[in-house]
Amino acid sequence: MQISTRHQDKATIFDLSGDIDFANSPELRQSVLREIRENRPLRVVINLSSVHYIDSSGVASLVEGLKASRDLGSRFILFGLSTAAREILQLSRLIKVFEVYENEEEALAV
Amino acid sequence: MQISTRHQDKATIFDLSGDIDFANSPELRQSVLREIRENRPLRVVINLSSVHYIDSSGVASLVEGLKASRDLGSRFILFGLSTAAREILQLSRLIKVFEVYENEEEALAV
Amino acid sequence: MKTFLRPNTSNNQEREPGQRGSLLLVMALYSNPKWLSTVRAAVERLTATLGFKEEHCRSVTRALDEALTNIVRHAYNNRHDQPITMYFRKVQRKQEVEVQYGIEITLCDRGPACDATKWHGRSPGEIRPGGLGLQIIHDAMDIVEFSRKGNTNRLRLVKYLGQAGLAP
Amino acid sequence: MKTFLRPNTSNNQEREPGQRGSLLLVMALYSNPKWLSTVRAAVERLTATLGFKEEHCRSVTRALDEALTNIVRHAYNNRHDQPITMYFRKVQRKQEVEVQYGIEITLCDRGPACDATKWHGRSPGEIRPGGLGLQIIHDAMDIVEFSRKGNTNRLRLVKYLGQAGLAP
Ligand SMILES: Nc1ncnc2c1ncn2[C@@H]1O[C@H](COP(=O)(O)OP(=O)(O)O)[C@@H](O)[C@H]1O
Ligand SMILES: Nc1ncnc2c1ncn2[C@@H]1O[C@H](COP(=O)(O)OP(=O)(O)O)[C@@H](O)[C@H]1O
Repeated sequence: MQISTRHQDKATIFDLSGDIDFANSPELRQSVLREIRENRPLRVVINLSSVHYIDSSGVASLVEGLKASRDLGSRFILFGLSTAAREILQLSRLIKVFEVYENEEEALAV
Repeated sequence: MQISTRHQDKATIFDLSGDIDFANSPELRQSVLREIRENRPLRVVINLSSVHYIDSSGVASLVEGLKASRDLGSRFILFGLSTAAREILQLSRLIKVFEVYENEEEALAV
Repeated sequence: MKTFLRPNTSNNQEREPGQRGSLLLVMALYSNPKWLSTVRAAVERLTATLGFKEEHCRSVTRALDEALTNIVRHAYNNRHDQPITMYFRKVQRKQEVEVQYGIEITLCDRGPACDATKWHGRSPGEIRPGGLGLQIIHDAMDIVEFSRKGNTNRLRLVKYLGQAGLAP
Repeated sequence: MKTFLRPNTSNNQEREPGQRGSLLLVMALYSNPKWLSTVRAAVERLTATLGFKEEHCRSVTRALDEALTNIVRHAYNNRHDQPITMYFRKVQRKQEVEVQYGIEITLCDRGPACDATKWHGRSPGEIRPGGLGLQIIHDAMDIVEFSRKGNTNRLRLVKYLGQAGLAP
């Protein structure tokens, strides 16, 4: 997995690529939490369009990001979910807990 | 690998998909040779755009198709090569032996 | 000295239906999460080759990934140098008149003995990190069975194909 | 009775550079070409994880696929029920001052003894089906070494990374 970060207005966009699994989810968790706590963006946007697979530890990292965002009054938004990513969020019944959009425009517009 | 066949004017188009390896190249060889010998199309067109990988036995099947076509005065044309397919034809120095085109329009037009 | 578990040395049950099933593949590796993606790639292809539909190739792959992660985290306490062996078998069962084929994956580790009846994940919908792995495994597989034999923990995962038979 | 070769039971050379290399993965399967795609999927991921660039992930995968196909065809004469075991190791060599890392893949089969010095492929550019496998293997790998020990044929394939080091 590769992580790179962009800032746009008051949003921070994380562009992720590759699979997210237990080999790299701790790194994802750390960079998302650090960004939220240090920069307090109004929205945190996770671009998953180049992510094929997410395991439960990746989902857990996203849940932690969501909670940290809520604590600071930021929004936490996902977009570009692959079939596999959608499936794991669905079967964990977390898909409705996150704000999920199709693409970057929607994620930044709404 | 899946094989399906279309006829268009005097051409037979083989739409292949999946990997071509020693598990299925004998089947490819057989259907190509049968078509050439039974229907004597003016051109035999192999659509490789959904083929990721070809091994040496797959290349051997294509060489047999080429030879059978030449014997009957037909043309034998490939299009839609993946990087992996291009690499094996290049390193076997066979890329120039085949007629290779980018896409179906070119393969049928020229 | 680190030791890989040995693949089964006997596969002579191939032609006895209802028996242990025929061995297709053994994979042995160490408990470093770095290798998870290699195992996923292999099992996603293997299940496709056996004729599972894409959705089930993905869910079986996910179950195996989660089961391996649990071994790394819980059986080996995040040590990365401990042995894990996986046995992939083709199995079958009689469902009324028809024979259903399936895949059996047995994961073996040398972690401490533990009481699997006490393992429990989260309740669905609960918003907390963690506790999702077991749910994913049970959701994907028809059989999930833990046992201990000697100093080896075995997790047996089985998924049968639906109506359509397994590709021969 | 069919027998799988046993994965190495010792991996205690992990920390001795220049030695045999540290074992990463063992895969054992039968000589049915149906399983080739599963092995390709695994090794393509494994090489990527080790830090090989895409082009070399593809060429090492291709070499392994061709070497397995040769075992099925030539060592086992197209029998589909014979054992093949693959050992994947991380190896290193000293090149002047820098240490180069690489992958070593050892393929083991129980086919009859044969004289590998007599194996030969086609000359490049020759238009005939067949004879391409060995060329592909030699083209992709830095070391290709055949040996026989007891009743086992071993083909050792090694590919080193270029300048950039292997991902840790
Ligand atoms: N292979 C295992 N060995 C030991 N304990 C396990 C194993 N798998 C699961 N468990 C136990 O079951 C619990 C629930 O597992 P899981 O649903 O995967 O969630 P998580 O791993 O995030 O806690 C774990 O916290 C652990 O106590
Ligand atoms: N593993 C092997 N065991 C026995 N003979 C082999 C093996 N690999 C290659 N050979 C011999 O080398 C020859 C050339 O192999 P190759 O270049 O792969 O082309 P092909 O397999 O199409 O003949 C084979 O025909 C065979 O005689």
